[in-house]
Amino acid sequence: MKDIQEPVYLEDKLKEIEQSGKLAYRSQTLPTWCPGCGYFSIVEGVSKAMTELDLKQEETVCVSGIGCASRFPFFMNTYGFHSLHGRALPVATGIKIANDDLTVVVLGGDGDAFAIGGAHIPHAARRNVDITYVVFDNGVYGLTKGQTSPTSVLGFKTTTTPYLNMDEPLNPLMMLLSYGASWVGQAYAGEPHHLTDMIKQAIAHRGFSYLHVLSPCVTFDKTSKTYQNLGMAVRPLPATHDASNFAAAMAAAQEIDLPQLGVYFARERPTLCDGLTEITARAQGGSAGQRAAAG
Amino acid sequence: MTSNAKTDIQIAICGSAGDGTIAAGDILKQAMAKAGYNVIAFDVYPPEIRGFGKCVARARITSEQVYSLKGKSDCLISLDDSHAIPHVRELRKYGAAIYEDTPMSDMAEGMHISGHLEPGHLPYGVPMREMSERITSSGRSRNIVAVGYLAGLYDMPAAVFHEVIGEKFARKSPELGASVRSAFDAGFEAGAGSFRLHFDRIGAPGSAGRHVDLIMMSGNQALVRGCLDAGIDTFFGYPITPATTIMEMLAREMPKHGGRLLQTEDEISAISAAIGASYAGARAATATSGPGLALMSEMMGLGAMAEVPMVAFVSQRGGPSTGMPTKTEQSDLNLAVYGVAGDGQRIVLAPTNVEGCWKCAGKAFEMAERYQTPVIVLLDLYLSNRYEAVELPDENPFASDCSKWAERDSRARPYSRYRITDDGVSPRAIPGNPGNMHTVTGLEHNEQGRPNDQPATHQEMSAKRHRKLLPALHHPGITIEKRFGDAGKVDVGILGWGSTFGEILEAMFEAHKLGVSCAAMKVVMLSPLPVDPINAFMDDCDAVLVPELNYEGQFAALVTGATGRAVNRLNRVTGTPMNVHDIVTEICRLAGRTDSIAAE
Amino acid sequence: MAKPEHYVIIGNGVAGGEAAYHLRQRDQASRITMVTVGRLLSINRYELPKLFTEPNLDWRDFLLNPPEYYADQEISVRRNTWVTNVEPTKRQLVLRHRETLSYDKLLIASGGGRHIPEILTQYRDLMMKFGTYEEARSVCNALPKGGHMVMLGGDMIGLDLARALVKGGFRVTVIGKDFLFWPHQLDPDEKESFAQVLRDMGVGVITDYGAASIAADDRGPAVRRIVLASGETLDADVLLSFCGLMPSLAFLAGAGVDLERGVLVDPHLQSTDKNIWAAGDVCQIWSPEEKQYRFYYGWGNVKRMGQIAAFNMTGGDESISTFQDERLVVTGSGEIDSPYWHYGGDSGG
Amino acid sequence: MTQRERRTIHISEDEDFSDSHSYGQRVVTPVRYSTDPRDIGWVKENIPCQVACPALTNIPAYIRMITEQRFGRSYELNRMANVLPGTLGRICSRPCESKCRHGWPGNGEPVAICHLKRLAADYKSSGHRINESLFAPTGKRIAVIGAGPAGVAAAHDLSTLGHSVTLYEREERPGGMLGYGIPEFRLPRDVLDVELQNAMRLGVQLKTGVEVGVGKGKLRLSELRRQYDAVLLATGSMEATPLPLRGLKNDAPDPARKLGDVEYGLDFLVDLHRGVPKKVGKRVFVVGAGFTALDCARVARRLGAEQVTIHLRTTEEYIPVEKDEIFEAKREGIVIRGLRTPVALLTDAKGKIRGVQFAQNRLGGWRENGRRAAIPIDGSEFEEECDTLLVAIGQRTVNDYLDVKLELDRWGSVAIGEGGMTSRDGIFAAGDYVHGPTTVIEAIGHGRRIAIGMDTWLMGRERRKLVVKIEPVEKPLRERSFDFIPRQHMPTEETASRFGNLTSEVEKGFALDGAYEEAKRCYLCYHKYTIDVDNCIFCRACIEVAPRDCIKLVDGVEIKDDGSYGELHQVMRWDQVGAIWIDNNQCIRCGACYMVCPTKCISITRNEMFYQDV
Repeated sequence: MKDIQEPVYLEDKLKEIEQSGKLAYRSQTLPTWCPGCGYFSIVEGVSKAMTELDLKQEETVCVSGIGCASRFPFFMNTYGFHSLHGRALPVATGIKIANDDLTVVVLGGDGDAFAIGGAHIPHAARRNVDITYVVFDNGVYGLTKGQTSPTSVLGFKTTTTPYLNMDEPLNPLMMLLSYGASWVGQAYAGEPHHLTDMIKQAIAHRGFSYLHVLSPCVTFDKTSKTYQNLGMAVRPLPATHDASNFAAAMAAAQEIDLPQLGVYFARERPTLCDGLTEITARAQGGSAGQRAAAG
Repeated sequence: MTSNAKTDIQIAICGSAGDGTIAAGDILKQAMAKAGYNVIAFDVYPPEIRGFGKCVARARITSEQVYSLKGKSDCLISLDDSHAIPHVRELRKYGAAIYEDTPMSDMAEGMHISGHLEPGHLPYGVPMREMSERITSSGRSRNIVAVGYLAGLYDMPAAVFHEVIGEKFARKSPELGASVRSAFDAGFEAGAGSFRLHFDRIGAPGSAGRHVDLIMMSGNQALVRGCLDAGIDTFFGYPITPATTIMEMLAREMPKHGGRLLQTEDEISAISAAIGASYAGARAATATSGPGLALMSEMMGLGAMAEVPMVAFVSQRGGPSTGMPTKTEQSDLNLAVYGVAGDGQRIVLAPTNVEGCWKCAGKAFEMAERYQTPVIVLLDLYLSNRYEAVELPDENPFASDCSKWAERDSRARPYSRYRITDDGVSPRAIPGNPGNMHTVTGLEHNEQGRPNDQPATHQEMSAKRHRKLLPALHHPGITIEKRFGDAGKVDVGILGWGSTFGEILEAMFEAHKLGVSCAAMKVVMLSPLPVDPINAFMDDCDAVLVPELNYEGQFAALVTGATGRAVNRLNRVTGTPMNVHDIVTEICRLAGRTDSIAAE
Repeated sequence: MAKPEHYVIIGNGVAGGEAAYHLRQRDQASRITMVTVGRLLSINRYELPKLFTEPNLDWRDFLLNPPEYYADQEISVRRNTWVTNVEPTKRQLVLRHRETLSYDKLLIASGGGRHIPEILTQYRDLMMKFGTYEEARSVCNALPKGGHMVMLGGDMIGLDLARALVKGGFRVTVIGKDFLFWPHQLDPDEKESFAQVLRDMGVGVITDYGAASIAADDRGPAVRRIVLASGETLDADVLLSFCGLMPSLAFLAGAGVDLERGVLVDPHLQSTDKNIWAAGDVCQIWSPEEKQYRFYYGWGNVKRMGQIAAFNMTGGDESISTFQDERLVVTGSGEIDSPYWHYGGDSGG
Repeated sequence: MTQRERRTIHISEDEDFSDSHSYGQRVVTPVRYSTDPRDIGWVKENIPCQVACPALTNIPAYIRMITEQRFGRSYELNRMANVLPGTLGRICSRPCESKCRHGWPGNGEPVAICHLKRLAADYKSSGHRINESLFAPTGKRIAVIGAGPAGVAAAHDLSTLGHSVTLYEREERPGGMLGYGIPEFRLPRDVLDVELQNAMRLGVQLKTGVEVGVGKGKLRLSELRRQYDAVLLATGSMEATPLPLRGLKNDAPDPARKLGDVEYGLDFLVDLHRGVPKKVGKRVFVVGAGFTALDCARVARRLGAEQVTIHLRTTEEYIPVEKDEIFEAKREGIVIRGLRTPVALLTDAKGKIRGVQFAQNRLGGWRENGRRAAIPIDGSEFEEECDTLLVAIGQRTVNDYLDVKLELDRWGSVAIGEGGMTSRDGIFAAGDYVHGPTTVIEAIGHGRRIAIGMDTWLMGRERRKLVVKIEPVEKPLRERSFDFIPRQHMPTEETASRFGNLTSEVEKGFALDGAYEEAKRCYLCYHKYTIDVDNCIFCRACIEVAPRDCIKLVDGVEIKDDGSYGELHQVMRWDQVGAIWIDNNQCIRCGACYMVCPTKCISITRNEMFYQDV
C-alpha cells in the first residue's frame, strides 16, 4: 500500500504550471496519438526542457520524418518541419547550415531512423551537426498498423512476423557511439522527470546529441516493450559511470536486457558548422591561430 | 430467411476510428457470405490509428449478381453521430437508422443523430454502450451489439455470425470470443424483440446451389490467393497503405507452402531483392502503392533491360506525392505504363473485380516468365479493399513453369542469354545450369549479354524487347478485353478499366432501363494495349465515353494515343468510387436523351 | 432580423399534430419541433381497432400525414426520443440520450397512458397494451381467431375496440365495476341500462364484481385466468386494462409547473409557466363555470385544444369555450354511440 | 487548521467509526486524521448521502460492510451515528436517498440505503455485541425530559461521555412518537424496545409515568434544575394543530373537539397505542398531508372502514411523504384527493359529523418552510359526506408546563443558543421541542449535537470533534457492471392479508441475495480519486476508458466559500491544458482510470467523516 500523500490542491498546482510558462511551447491541437502512448511523455518532456532552458520559440525548429512519432512538430509551438520518411536528418542539417543560431531538434521513430533512414544517421553523427536527435523507440511500426521494426526484440510477433521475429534487433546506443555521436543518452517515457532532465542536457550539449527514448506502443505491442516490462527492467546508470569514458559507454550500451538510463557518453568536439566556419576562415586567409583564439 | 423475395439490402456503418466500425462491417459481410448471399463491400477509413477520423463500412447484400454499391443505403448504423450525421442523406425513405441511445456524456443541441433523421426514416435508438458495459463490463463491444441488433432486426441467421465471431475472436482468446458472442447475442435479442417497421426482409440466398462455394474476399485477398495458386516462392515488401495487407497475408500463408518473405527496409531494397531472387529462378514478387512504385521505377528499368521476370502488385491511392493514403484513385496508370528511364515497356494488367485480381495475379507470374519481363498488376484502394463473394474453380488454372528454357547443358556451343529469336524471347538459364553461365546487366548489351552501345545493337535489342511482349495479347486463359451489353451498333459505348468497371456496368443497365442503346468494353491489359479490339468496338459506337478516377484522363489519353480517335472523358477525383448516377447522366447526354436525365 | 421562434411540442398525437399545423399557418418563419417517444409519425389511434377487421393494413395506412407533409411544412419530428426533464428557467428540455433541446414556447401534448388501478399493479406484466400501432399489432397477433379478450374497466376507448372485436367474430368480456363507460359520468341505474345495451350488442359485461387477482395458468403464459372478487374465474387469451387514462407527465416532476393529476392550465391552456402550454388528454383545465379543474376527452375536444394552444402561443387570445356534447346515447339501431367515437380524418393536413 | 500526520496502532474499533478494521486484529496503516475545512468540504461535496443525513451516518461504510457480509459491523457503524438503526431502517424519511449519486440524472435510481440499514439490523448475529466507547465517570448529573428519539439519543451520548443521566417520561413506555405515534404494521414494537433498552444500558436511569409540569404530583422544572448539573428538554411537539375553519375566532372552542366521530389524528394514534379501543365509520375522511395522516388512513382501513379518503390542500407532488408509502396506501384502496381545503363541518341532528364542506384550491407560491401554498377559490365550495373525520394537519409544541420563564422565538418555540442552551443557564433543549414537528432522524441528529454541546459546557472543553479520516485504498472495489444492477424492490405483504389486524408488518425486508445486489450498487462515494499532476504525462489513457465525462482537461477550478471545489473549467486547447483532473462529482468510482494509468499517478483514498473522541 503506497503511503498517504499530502493532498494536492488543484488551484495552487494550476497556478504553478501557469507561471512556469511551459504551456507557451505547446501548439493548440491536442496530440493525436493513441491514449496511453509514451510519446505524450516526450512531448511533455520537450516542452518542459525548452521551458527550463528558456529557449525562444521562434529560434527553435523541430524536424521529423514519417511515422507516429514524426507527428511531433504539430504539437509544438515552435518552427517545425514534417518531411519525408527517413529523410529528416538531411533536412535538419540543411537548416542548421543555413542558420547556425537555430536550435534544431530532430524527432522520429525507430523505423524512420534505423530502417529507411538508417543511411543518414552515421553521417549526421560523424559530422557532429549541432542538432539533437531524439528517437522514440517503441520497437514497432504504428502508422502502418503493427509491423516489425529494426529494434523489435527477437521472437516479437507482428502482422509481418506471424511466426515470430527472427531478426536480431540492432543496438542504437552502440551504433551511435560507434558512429561518433558526441553525446549519447537514454531515457524512458515512464519516468517523465528523468526524461525531461535528459532532453534538457541533450539540447544543451553543443554538437550532435542522440537521446534514445524507450517508449511503449500501447496499441500494437502488448507483450514486449510495455510499461510493465520496461518499468521493471530499466534502472539508472551506476553513479560510478564516467561519461567521458568511451569504453565504459560501449560497455554500458551492451546491457540490453536491463536498459540503463542516463548520459552514456559526452565529449565536446568541433561541430560541422565549426568546420564550415573554419573553412570560411581559411578561404579568407584566416589561420589556426585565430581559431584557437576564437575557441 | 422465410420469404423468397429478391434480397438487395445495403448497410452503412459509420463511426470514428477506434469504434470498431470496420470490424463490425467485416463480421457482417463474412457472415452473410457464409449464408450464401452475394456481398459487395467497401470500407473507408482514415490515416490516424485511433480516435479521430471517420470510418464508413458499407455492405450490399443481394440474392442476385450485382457489380457495385448502391447510391442509397437501406440501413445506417451510427457508432459516432458527429461522423454519421452527414451520411443521413444516404439513407433511403423508410430506411432504418440504428444509433446510440445512451451516449457517454451530455451533448449540445443538434449533436445527436436522432435530431437529423428525415421524417421518412425509421429510428431505432439502442443503448449499445450500456448493453456492452452490462455484458462485458466495458463499452468496447458497442459495435458488436450494433451488428447483433441489425442481425436480429433483419432476421439474419445468427448461426453464421457465431461462426464468424468464433473464427475472428475465439482464436485470439476463448474468453474474448465468449464475451464478444454474448454481446452479439444481447444485441440480436434486442433487435429481434423490437417491433419491425421497415419493409425489406432478408429473402433466401440466390438461386439454389449456385452459391454453395462462395468465398468472401477482398481484392488484396484474391491477389494473395492468386500468388499462392501460382506457387509464389519469395516475396519482398515494405509497408504502405493500401498494399500492406498483401504482405501481411502472404507473411501468414507463404511459409506454409515453403515460400519465403522478407520485410525489407524500403521499396528500393524490396524490388532489388525480388529481381535478385527471380534471377536465381524463384517466382518472386513485391507489392506497393504509387509512391513506392515511384521509388521502384529505376529498378523496373533494370528488370526490363536485363529481361528478368518479376511481378509487382501496385494498389493505387490518391496522389501525387503522399496524397490521400486512404482514398481511392486511378491516377498511377501513366507511372505504371510509362514510368521508367528509357524505353522500358513492360506488361501492365488492371483487373476490374475481385475475381479478376485472383486471375491476373496468377497469370502475371506466367507472363513474367513466358515473356521475361517485369509485370505490374495495377489495382486501386477501392478494389484492394472491396469485398465480393467469389466462386473459384477447384482445379488450379495456373501453369507452374512457363519459362522458355535453354538446353540444360549446351556445352556443345556457347550460350547466348539474349539470342534474337522470332518471338523475341531468348532461351533462359539460371544459376545452377551447367554451361549456361552468363552475366545480366543494366547496360545495353549484345546477344551474349556483354555491354555494347553500337547503334545497330541498341536498335535491334529495343525492337526485340518490345516485339516479345505482343504475344501477351493472346495469352491463354485470361481476358485481355471484353464487350458487354447491346450487340452491333450502339449510340454510346463505354470504355472502362480497373475498379470503376463495376459502376460502368451498373450504369449501362440503368441506361438500358431508360431505353438508351449502349455497350461497354472493359480493357484488362493496358500495356501492351489491345488496339484492334478497341478500334472494332469504337467502330460500333456513335460516341465513346471513358469514365475513370483521375483528373487527367490517363486511360482516355492512352486510348486516343493508340487509336488516334477522340473519346469523351468523365473524370472524378473525389477519393471515392465513381457515382453510377453521374455515368448514367453522361450516357444520356451523349445519346441526346437529356429528357431522361433524372435527378438523384 | 429577429431570431425565429422555436416551438417545441411534446407528443405527436391529435392535439400535438393539430397544434403544429396551426403554428405553421400562423408563424411561417418559425422553427417547429415535435418530440415523441414513438417510432412513428402521427397515426390515427382511433382507427387501430380496424386491425382486427382488416389484418393486412400496415402502419403507413394509419399515418395522419405522409412523411412529405412534414418536409413541406418544415416540421421536424424527433421520434424515439424521451424527455426526461423540463427546465423552464433555461427554457430547455433534457432528453434521455443526454442532449438538450431549447425552446421559446413549449406545448405539452404528451397525452395519457393506460391507467392501472394500484390494487392491480402487481399484475401489470400480464396485461397487454393497446396505445400504439406496435402494441395494437401485437395484441392482434396474440388473439387467436374467435379468441376471448377480457377487458378490465371498459372505458370508451376499450368499448370502441370491443365493438370492432365483436364484429370481427371475437369474444369480449368487460369487467366493469369501476371504470365502465369512463369518462362518461353516469349514475348507477343509467350505467346498468347502458350495460344491458352492451350485452345486446354481444359484449359480455360484468358490473357487480371487480377482478381480485390474475394469474398465468398452466396452459401457457398466453392464457390468463382472472379471479373475480366473487371467487368465480374466467380465462382470457388476451387481457387488457381500460381503466381510463393517466396523463403522461413524469418528465414534468420538479419542473415547477403546477400539476395535480394533469398539467393545471387556465382556459387559455397556458400553464403556470408563461412559456409553457398544454393541450389534449394531459391537461386539467380550470373551468370558471364549474369552479374546478377538469379533463376533457375525445377527438373533437382534443383537436380544438390543439388549435387554441397554437393560437395563443402565437400571441392569440382565445379561451376554451364550446365543447362537443359528451352525452352517451343509444342509436335507433339499438347500439351505444358516444361523441368520443366520432373523429374526422383530417388533422389539418 | 491542525493536520496531524501519524501512524495509528489501532486498539479497538469503537474509537474509530470507520470500516477499515476487522475484529481482533491490530491493523497498521498510514492514516491522516484531518479537520482541514478543505477535506471536510470535500466530504460535504462528494458524499451527498452522509451530508444529507441529520445524524451524519457513515453510509458508504456500512453498505460496504454488507457486501462483506459483516452485518454486525454494519449495524454498529450505523449505531455510532444513530442509536436506533433497526427502527430507522423501517420508518426513516430517507433524506439521504433523494441525494444519492446513483439517483442523479443519467445514473438510474438511488441506492435503497434505508432498506439496507434494516437488513443489517435484521441479519446481525443473535449474539451481537454492542460496542461503546466510554469516558471515565465525570460525576456530573443530568436530567433529560422526554424519552422520544431526541431525548434517548442525547441520554445515550451523555452517558457514554461519562455523565450520570436520568431520563423522565410521561407515558408508561419510552419512545415518544416512535412508540405512540407510529402504527405497529410499520414499526414492530419488539425491534423498537430492544434498541431503546440498548441505548439506555449504560446506566441511564429511566423514570416513566413521571410528568414534568406545574400541577399536583408533577415534577417542577425549577426543582430538577436545582438537583441536576444540567437539564435537557426533549418533550417534542405532541399537541395537535387545531383545524382552522372559516369564520372561527381564535379563542372560540375548537369544534373538532366537541363533535362526535371527529378526532385529531395524533390523539387517535396515541390513544390507540395506549390501549384505548378505537372505532371508525364506513366512510372515513382524513384531512392532512403528513405521515400521521397516512398512518391514520391506513389504521382506519384496518379498523374496518370501507372508503377512506385523504384530502390534501395541495397535491401529491408536494406532500412530505415517501412515494412508496403513498403507493402502499393506494394499494390498500385509500383514495387521495388534492387541491381542497375544508371550510366547514356538516353535522346531523345528533351533533355527529355528517360530512365536510370543501373549497377548491389553486396552487400558490412557496411557503418559507419549503412547502407549497394552496389558495382557496372563492365560491368554489362543495360538500362531501363521511361518517368519521380524522384531522392530521400538524403538531405543535406546548410550553405551559414550564415553571421557568424561557425566551421563545417568533414561532413560539423555545429559543436556544450555541450548544443548545436556552435563555436559562444549564437548561438545554433539543429535537422537535425546538424545531416543531420534523423527522425522527432529525430529532436524533439534533439530540446528539446538543449532547456534545452540553458536554462541552459541563467540561469546559470540546471532547468530541468532527474529523475526516483519510487513508489509502489499495485498489478500486467496484466493477462497472455493478452500475446496471436494478434497484431491488421491498417485498410487501399481500394486500388481502393486511386488513383485520394492526400488527402484521407490511414491509417484509430484503432477502440476503437481493441485499448483496443492492449493496453492490453503492458507488462508495467516500473513495476519492486523485491525479498527481507532476507525474501525469497528459496521455489521456484514463479519459479513454472513463465511463462518463468524469476526467477533464482543465485550466482552472471554481473555489467555493467553504474551501471545497465547484465546477472545473474545461479546455480543449493543448496550450491551455494545465492539468488532467478527476471530477469527483461525476466520478462513479468504477476504477477504470486507476487501472490504465501508465505512470501510476492516480491514487485512491478512503475519506470518512465522523465524531471522534479527542
